[in-house]
Amino acid sequence: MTTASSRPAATHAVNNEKDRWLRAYRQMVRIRLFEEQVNELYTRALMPGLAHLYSGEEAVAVGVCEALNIDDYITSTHRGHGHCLAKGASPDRMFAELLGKEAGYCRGKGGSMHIADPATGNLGANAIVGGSVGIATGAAFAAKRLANGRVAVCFFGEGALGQGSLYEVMNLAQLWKLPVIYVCENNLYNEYTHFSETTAGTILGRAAAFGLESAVVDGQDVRGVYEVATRLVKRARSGQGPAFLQADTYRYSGHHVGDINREYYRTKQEEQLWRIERDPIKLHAAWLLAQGHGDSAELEQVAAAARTEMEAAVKFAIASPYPSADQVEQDVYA
Amino acid sequence: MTTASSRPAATHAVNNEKDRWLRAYRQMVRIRLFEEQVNELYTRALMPGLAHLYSGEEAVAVGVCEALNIDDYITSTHRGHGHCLAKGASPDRMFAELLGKEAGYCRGKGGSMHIADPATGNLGANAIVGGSVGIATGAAFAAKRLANGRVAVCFFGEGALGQGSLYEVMNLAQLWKLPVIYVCENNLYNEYTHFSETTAGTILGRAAAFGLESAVVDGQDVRGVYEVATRLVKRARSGQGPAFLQADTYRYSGHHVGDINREYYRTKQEEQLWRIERDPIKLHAAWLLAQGHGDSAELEQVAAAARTEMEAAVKFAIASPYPSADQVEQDVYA
Amino acid sequence: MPERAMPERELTFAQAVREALAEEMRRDSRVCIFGEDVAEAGTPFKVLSGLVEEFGAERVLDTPISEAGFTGVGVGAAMTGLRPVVDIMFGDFLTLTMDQMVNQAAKAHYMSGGHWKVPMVLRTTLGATRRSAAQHSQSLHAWFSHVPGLKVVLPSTPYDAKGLLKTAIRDENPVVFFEDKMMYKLKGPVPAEDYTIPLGVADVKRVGEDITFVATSSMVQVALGAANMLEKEGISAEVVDPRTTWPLDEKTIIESAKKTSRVIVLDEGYGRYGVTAELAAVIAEGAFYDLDAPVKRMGAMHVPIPFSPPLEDVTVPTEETVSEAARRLCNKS
Amino acid sequence: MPERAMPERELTFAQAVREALAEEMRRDSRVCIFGEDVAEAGTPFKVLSGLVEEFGAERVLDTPISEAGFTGVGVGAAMTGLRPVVDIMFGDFLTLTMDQMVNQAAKAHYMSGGHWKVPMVLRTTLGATRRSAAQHSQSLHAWFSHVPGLKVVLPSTPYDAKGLLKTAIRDENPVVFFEDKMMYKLKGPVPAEDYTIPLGVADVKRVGEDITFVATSSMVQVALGAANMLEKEGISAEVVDPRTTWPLDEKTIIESAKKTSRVIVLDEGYGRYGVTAELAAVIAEGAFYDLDAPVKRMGAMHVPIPFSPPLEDVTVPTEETVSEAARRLCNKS
Ligand SMILES: Cc1ncc(C[n+]2csc(CCOP(=O)(O)OP(=O)(O)O)c2C)c(N)n1
Ligand SMILES: Cc1ncc(C[n+]2csc(CCOP(=O)(O)OP(=O)(O)O)c2C)c(N)n1
Ligand SMILES: [Mg+2]
Ligand SMILES: [Mg+2]
Repeated sequence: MTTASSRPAATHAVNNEKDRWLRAYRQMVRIRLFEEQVNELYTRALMPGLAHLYSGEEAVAVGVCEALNIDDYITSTHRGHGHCLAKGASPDRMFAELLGKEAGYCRGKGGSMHIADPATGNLGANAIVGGSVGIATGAAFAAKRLANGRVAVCFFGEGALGQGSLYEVMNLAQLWKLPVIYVCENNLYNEYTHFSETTAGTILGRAAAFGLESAVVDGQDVRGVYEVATRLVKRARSGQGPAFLQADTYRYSGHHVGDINREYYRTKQEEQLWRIERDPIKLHAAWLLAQGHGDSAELEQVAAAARTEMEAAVKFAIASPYPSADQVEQDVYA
Repeated sequence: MTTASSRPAATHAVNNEKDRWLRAYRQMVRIRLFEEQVNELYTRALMPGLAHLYSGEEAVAVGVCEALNIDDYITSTHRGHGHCLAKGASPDRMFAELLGKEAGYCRGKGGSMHIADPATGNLGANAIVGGSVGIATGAAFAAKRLANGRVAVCFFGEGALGQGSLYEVMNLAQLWKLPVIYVCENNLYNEYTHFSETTAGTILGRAAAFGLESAVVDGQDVRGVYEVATRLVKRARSGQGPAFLQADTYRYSGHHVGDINREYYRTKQEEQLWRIERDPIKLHAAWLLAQGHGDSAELEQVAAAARTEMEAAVKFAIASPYPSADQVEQDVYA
Repeated sequence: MPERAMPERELTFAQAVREALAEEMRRDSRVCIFGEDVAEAGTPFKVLSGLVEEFGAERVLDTPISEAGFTGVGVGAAMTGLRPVVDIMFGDFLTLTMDQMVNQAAKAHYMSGGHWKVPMVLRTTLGATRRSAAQHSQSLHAWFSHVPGLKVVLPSTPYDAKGLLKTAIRDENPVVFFEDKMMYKLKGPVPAEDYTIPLGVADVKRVGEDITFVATSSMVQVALGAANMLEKEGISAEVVDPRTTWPLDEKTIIESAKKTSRVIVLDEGYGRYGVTAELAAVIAEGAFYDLDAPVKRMGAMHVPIPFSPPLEDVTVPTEETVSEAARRLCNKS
Repeated sequence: MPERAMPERELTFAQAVREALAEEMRRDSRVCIFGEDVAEAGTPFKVLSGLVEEFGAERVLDTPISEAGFTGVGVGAAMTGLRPVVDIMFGDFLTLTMDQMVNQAAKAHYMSGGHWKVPMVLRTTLGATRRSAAQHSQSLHAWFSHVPGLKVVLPSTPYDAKGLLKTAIRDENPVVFFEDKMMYKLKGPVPAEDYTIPLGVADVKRVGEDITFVATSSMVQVALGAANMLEKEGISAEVVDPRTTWPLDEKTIIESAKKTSRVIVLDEGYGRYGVTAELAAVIAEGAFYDLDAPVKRMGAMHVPIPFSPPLEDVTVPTEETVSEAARRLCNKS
């Protein structure tokens, strides 16, 4: 069900700059609109459990995944819808998964925090903070050993810097020169706590200590993210080893959809500032217009198409059946 | 049973430089002779199990512990006899523990890898590599909260740099400004593997990444170790936070007493080089003589006394009874 | 002040936990709390709301997301004069604390020949049916119950939660305290005055004659509901709550089994190599000559907990499945 | 070549393990090994000696002391085309791998709706009496047996070790493989030709009539020794070795219990909430109407393993204590 348009760019012929950056725009808009639907489903009590929205951080997933091939690997987090879409998953099967339906990517067994998709190299979202750092590193190990030219990208929030296993695998990756890129999405908060209260020293220093190539990038600038990611991916693919990318960004909504009253840990002003002045979609739109890569009508058209796509996908998911209860004991063992 | 002479210097009046450095000499010699007895006990099949000798590394434990008070805390490792003695434990009860006797520090329940002694602030040796990093940090947390002016020293081998929990607690210690000093004894080998094969990047970079004050010192130079340790301890005690000390050193013997054939992982030449040119006891003796802090006879006297002490301690241990079998179920719960 | 009859006070399970902590923190300045988002946020479950305001940021500390690290800090702090209460948000994250709890906390007293003590409490959660999927729904208390040196507490009511938590904090040993996430809003009577409940004493939550339910934590409420259903059908069920899996009050459990001759053991963890196995084995041995039928074990289905509601709902025993099993055991279905 | 009668070949347990690995590595280039000191050192137990020489440093890799990290690497590598055999030197260090094994390896297949597979083997050790004290003597296999998604193997002879390890490597699921450290030098017949042993099939190691010993790993040898002692006294003991705690061959175990009516279950892990609990519960249920006496459980004494020889020696069942328990159960003491 993966649509051609949803695949990462690198596997497609991108004829020119304009195409590339319009694609990036479309991908970011799709993620934003996907998340708006998720919030709607939650508010209307149509979605079981909770979800962690990626709105505000779109440029990170899109900038990185546009630098990847379809068969490159990613691992994702509890805040994983953006990575999943950016890597090429279909919103219909994603929504179906979020509603626990059989048509979902995990046949309803995974839900929002566990979407996985071999067809797009998605090794899975992970509800354990830092839980996938070993998996991504292992995928890079396999890629190197099998010499299949793939790279692995490990997405995680800055909260995962608290998990010691990250340092264990960065050490290994550097010793073994594995093609893995650790992408730290620094959205300033670990749940309800500002990262400065949980993070001593510096973020890049954590990677440098293990000898990893490292870089920091404005995570609201999709072109900037793409550029650095492309360099690090190329480097990894050519056998020069792992890298660490810090992308500074912000989540617009609560930690999860139910986190409504946030004033005790961050101000409305701060939120407004990011939404108004640092929105990755607005910033990119302005650039596209300034470059003459499209006009307002064209961009509105992209958004309209994405809206239609997401509405149809939600409809599909709602109409889909639940798995039958006897499926509960399937897939425990392969 | 702790003898006055075995206590760390800082709790004693050390009248002058000469006293201080003669004490340091004596402590190193005591450790060396203790370990020789251990090897002997093993060879004569009098000791159950194995032991990891500290010979060659004496200047680290002594240099650091001489900078501590008797009620400061230490945590130690599988290679822990040196730390234990340097912090003030009595050899008789240590040997008794190594032989599994009731008079041992742990009533025979711990053995070589678990000697602990509240009277000298020894929170325990630990057979899990990196297993005590949390404990030392917790002791520093308690010291800060109780404002009792104590500091905690966490000894570990460079192999423990592989354990992620070290980075977790260094982060915490720096955030909370805890009086803890992480002492990394870099003796070049993790068991049978050279540390360069297991350690990417740099050692000090690992501490700097978390904002810790850090320093490297020649671990064969007891005065150098003492000097830096004194500075870091003072800093920690006055509330300026944690520190990391890398001490470069070497273990003369095998990883454990049974590791006899070592050529496949290190050369005899390398061993000889350290033993002959870099021996901490010889180096310090030469300095003492050069400074006129004693003559050969005095130093030989120190060694003779230590030898007598160790022989008596071994005798004590051998003559001591085993715990009775009914003690096996005691001390599971307090 | 003149005495007067007070209406029985009701608290939720979460309030009972909070009150226990607040009272112990007032009583003993060595008690402190740390974990992720425990301070201003009061945990995602809001169980600790208000504590940082009363006791300050020196005694209620937010940590980085470093379960292994701060659990280890708890062990060391407990050895050196504090009485830390370490908060592990979801019981699923206990996986990260196993070395500190099992190789350090549980063994320090014994390995040191009784010289060091580790008076710490590890508070965490268990339970499924919250639509949280496989990594946020586990009940892993069997692992800790397996380890000498640890005590394991599983309260099933607000009253028990408060009394047992206070005892756990005062205990000289490492205690792992499991709270069912789904029970936080459950209300029940909790007296205002100070009380504690000893560890290792089971509570007969309901007296009955025909069948015994030995149930823990969340399953106690399910057992009580099933007992009510069965009552109407003329089956009288006794509900025994061990309250702690270690120490385990074998005597009370076995006595009830001997009395009724039929037993169902209920625990929300996986049965296999889990709590129901131990309880069933203890009963099968202790009441060997009195049982009319094999002990029936009911626990989480042996699958990772699925997200999808119709799947998740069948993984955990319910009043219906329990009463049906009871009917069958009593030959009444 | 003409056929001729070959003398039965004997290997030690360690050699059998090594041969299984070498054969599978020759057969399948995806198989690789990593862990601490597995290459030139061939592990501290020398079990892997020679493998790096044959297969090279790309397939036999020394790691840093990072059990959590490299176990996670194993999970990811298994998902993406390799068949890693991860080496955890002492079973006590499994504490550090729990998150990767339980929250990741065990669940990836299910959580992904069957899309990803994790064909990895975690090899490790168990067993006490080596004078290694509390942090190097544990037998923690009950924890993994409790977790759906994992398989758990406990070979008790060189023959079983080789056949089961080959099967484990070919299995599409994460398998935890426990080797008793004290058994590495045990010799036994191992045919030279390729063979595998299915997981989930118990082996009757000795046929008997009066009593059944259900024993795992190290305890199989103890049970066999006890059976020999009892033989002379006219008590005929059957020894059943489940070989895998999950999947578990309940049928063979229950049949033997029904036949002899008396059972002792033996496992070197702690009994409480452990393997003997599950086995006892399964037998008590399955052979309920045939048992003449309660199932007797024997395992490690519920204490951290002490260092001192006279203390350590009483923590583990021996031929003497087992045969004495059997006599009592058969009313012959
Ligand atoms: C090991 C573990 N500890 C705690 C949690 C609970 N938790 C879920 S998300 C989260 C915060 C994560 O922050 P960050 O990594 O910055 O990601 P973000 O939510 O900001 O994207 C926490 C503590 C968890 N899921 N896993
Ligand atoms: C968690 C853990 N993994 C592995 C081991 C086995 N082991 C014991 S000592 C050792 C090497 C330690 O090297 P290092 O930390 O440098 O200390 P050294 O022996 O050199 O003093 C290893 C791997 C262990 N005890 N604990
Ligand atoms: Mg964040
Ligand atoms: Mg070393």
